[in-house]
Amino acid sequence: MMQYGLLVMGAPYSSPAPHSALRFAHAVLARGHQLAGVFFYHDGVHNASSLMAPPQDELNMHDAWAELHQQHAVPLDVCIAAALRRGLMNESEAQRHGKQAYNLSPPFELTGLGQLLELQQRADRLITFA
Amino acid sequence: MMQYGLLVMGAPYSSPAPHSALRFAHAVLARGHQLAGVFFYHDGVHNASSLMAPPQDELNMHDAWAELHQQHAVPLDVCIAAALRRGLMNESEAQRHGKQAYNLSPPFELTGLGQLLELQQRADRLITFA
Amino acid sequence: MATPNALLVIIRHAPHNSSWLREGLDAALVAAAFGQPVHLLFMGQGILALLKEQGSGAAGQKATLPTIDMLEMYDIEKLWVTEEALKGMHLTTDALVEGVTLLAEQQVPGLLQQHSNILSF
Amino acid sequence: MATPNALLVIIRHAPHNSSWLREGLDAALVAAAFGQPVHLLFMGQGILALLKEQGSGAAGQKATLPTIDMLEMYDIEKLWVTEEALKGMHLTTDALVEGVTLLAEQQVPGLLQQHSNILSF
Amino acid sequence: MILHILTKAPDSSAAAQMQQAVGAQDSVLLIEEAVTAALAPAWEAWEQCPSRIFLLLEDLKSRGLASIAAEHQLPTLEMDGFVALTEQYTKTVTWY
Amino acid sequence: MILHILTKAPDSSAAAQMQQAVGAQDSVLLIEEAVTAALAPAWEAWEQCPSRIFLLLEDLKSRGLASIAAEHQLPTLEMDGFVALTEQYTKTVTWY
Repeated sequence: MMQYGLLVMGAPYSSPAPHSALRFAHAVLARGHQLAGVFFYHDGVHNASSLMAPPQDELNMHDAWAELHQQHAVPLDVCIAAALRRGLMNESEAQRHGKQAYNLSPPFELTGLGQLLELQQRADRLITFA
Repeated sequence: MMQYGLLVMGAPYSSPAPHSALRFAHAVLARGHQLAGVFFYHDGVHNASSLMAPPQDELNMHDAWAELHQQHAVPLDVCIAAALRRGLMNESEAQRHGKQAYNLSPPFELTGLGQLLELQQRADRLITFA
Repeated sequence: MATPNALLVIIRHAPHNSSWLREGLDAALVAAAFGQPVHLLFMGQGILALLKEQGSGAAGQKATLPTIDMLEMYDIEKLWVTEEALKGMHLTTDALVEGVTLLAEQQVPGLLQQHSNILSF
Repeated sequence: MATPNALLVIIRHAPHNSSWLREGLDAALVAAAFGQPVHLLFMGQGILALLKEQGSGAAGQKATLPTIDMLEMYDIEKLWVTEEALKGMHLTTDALVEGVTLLAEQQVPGLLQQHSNILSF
Repeated sequence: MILHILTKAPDSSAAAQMQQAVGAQDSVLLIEEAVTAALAPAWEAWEQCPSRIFLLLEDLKSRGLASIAAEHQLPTLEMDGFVALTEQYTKTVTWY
Repeated sequence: MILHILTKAPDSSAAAQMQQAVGAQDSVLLIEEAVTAALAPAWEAWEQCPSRIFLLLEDLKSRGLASIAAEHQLPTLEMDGFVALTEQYTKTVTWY
């Protein structure tokens, strides 16, 4: 049994990386490993958007990640600097920036890049999807 | 004097296309032409996000487009299908999808792809930035 | 071959890698629905959109083949591919959907000239 | 050259085209700030990040040169570029910022082996 | 020993950079757009890393390339095999 | 007559596709990443379209390539010249 960390740097619907990462995540768990965390960076932060509304016959990637968290308690960390630039913020960041709305909420958590490096240190394997 | 239309298909901070398009738009106006409209498609829909919060020493692309609209009444049309997939919606779409928040508001307008083809027909020039 | 108001949509991206292909085909379908004559030119990886054996993606990614099949219903009858590109991919028309028209690479500039509107995806 | 816990950050994207370069350098700086030994390998278009004449973008795009200059302050002293890549771009080290170390292309696999952690941007 | 994961086509700059970085003991996994390498028998990497290049089967299937890969007897893996491969290699580098 | 706008590097598939599509009367404008063509004197397009390839000066400057372009006497345009070029060509195609 090993600890895996995933780094996701592509946006859903624009890159196949989130799809690959999600399928990989389920295969990791199916082989009896643990998922120490998923870190969303670069355009990968868009995976965390609670406002995405794809057509009903397409996978809602936000919901698919949230389900992974619910079933396996996998931390879903989003780089705060990459997120704010791209229009992703949680309630407290919205207040800080004087915005009326927010589009990121638990189980996704805004965090610093240090969390990625910590994940790389802690996990036996870090796999990048980009 | 000619009518120009712009098609923008890159996201700010991930692609240089919006920067090029904005500079081109100002140069078009400076040469005495008219801007019949800007159409945001593919990842270009992220230009319309009212929640983007880049560092203070970087250009806020949403605000830069809004300013272009204020000063020159340039229509800013966003493809609704491309936007909804990517987590961009206005107040009425938020209601329709049962979401608590929205991140797209005037001067950006959600519209169909027909608007792009209409712009291409109406304008003397359609320039793509992607 | 030349039609005054015709739109040429250039498809350069493969299925499943991004939404470029889907969004390019959508633009073609909407133009055709508006009654504009629409032709498609497939270049590079875009040719993969025409492979008849393609399926849907593993995790809820929609297949594009049904959209390709819809083109004919919308009277989009010209699907151009260059012989050289096909050869470069070691493919023959047998591997592709019905209705693809081959042209020589040197005819591509002329094809672009003949369309008054072009969109590239 | 080998350090047990060292991080190699591979930079493959040029300034101003995307945030890949900026976000890659940020990762390097944060790792260094956490006390991890960090080395950088510049490949392909990433080499353009080292051009000393680069400026800021025209419309409020931030320059990356100040970030490159910060690397030394964070004790990121190894900035590797292959001789072959530089030659392929018809550039010499005169065009680059100070402190770049050249290596032969055939040494690249060994460089990757020597680092226990790798991130590629 | 490193597992290199390529996600872009064999004629991309990502592929060229990966080819520079692959060591004698390393393996290569082709996923996403990279599985179009099945259409490129002349790709130098086939020579460079004989018998150590794998293709992700589900990405071949979704692109309609599975039978071409089978014809060329290219080694394919399911997602489970992808995980198994990462178990064997302590480091992976993704080229995109 | 078409103005081709290239935004990607000369070794990209976008550039290769553009080279197929450029007609004898067409012109080419290099913007964004495409201005790195200043570092590629062997690029076939220089032969293919002599005297009809322009580079956007502000993109050269921001990338530190303006003096190299000047050395090679490559024709550059300001953003205003870019607009002027689009005035002359009824159609533009962007390759990205």
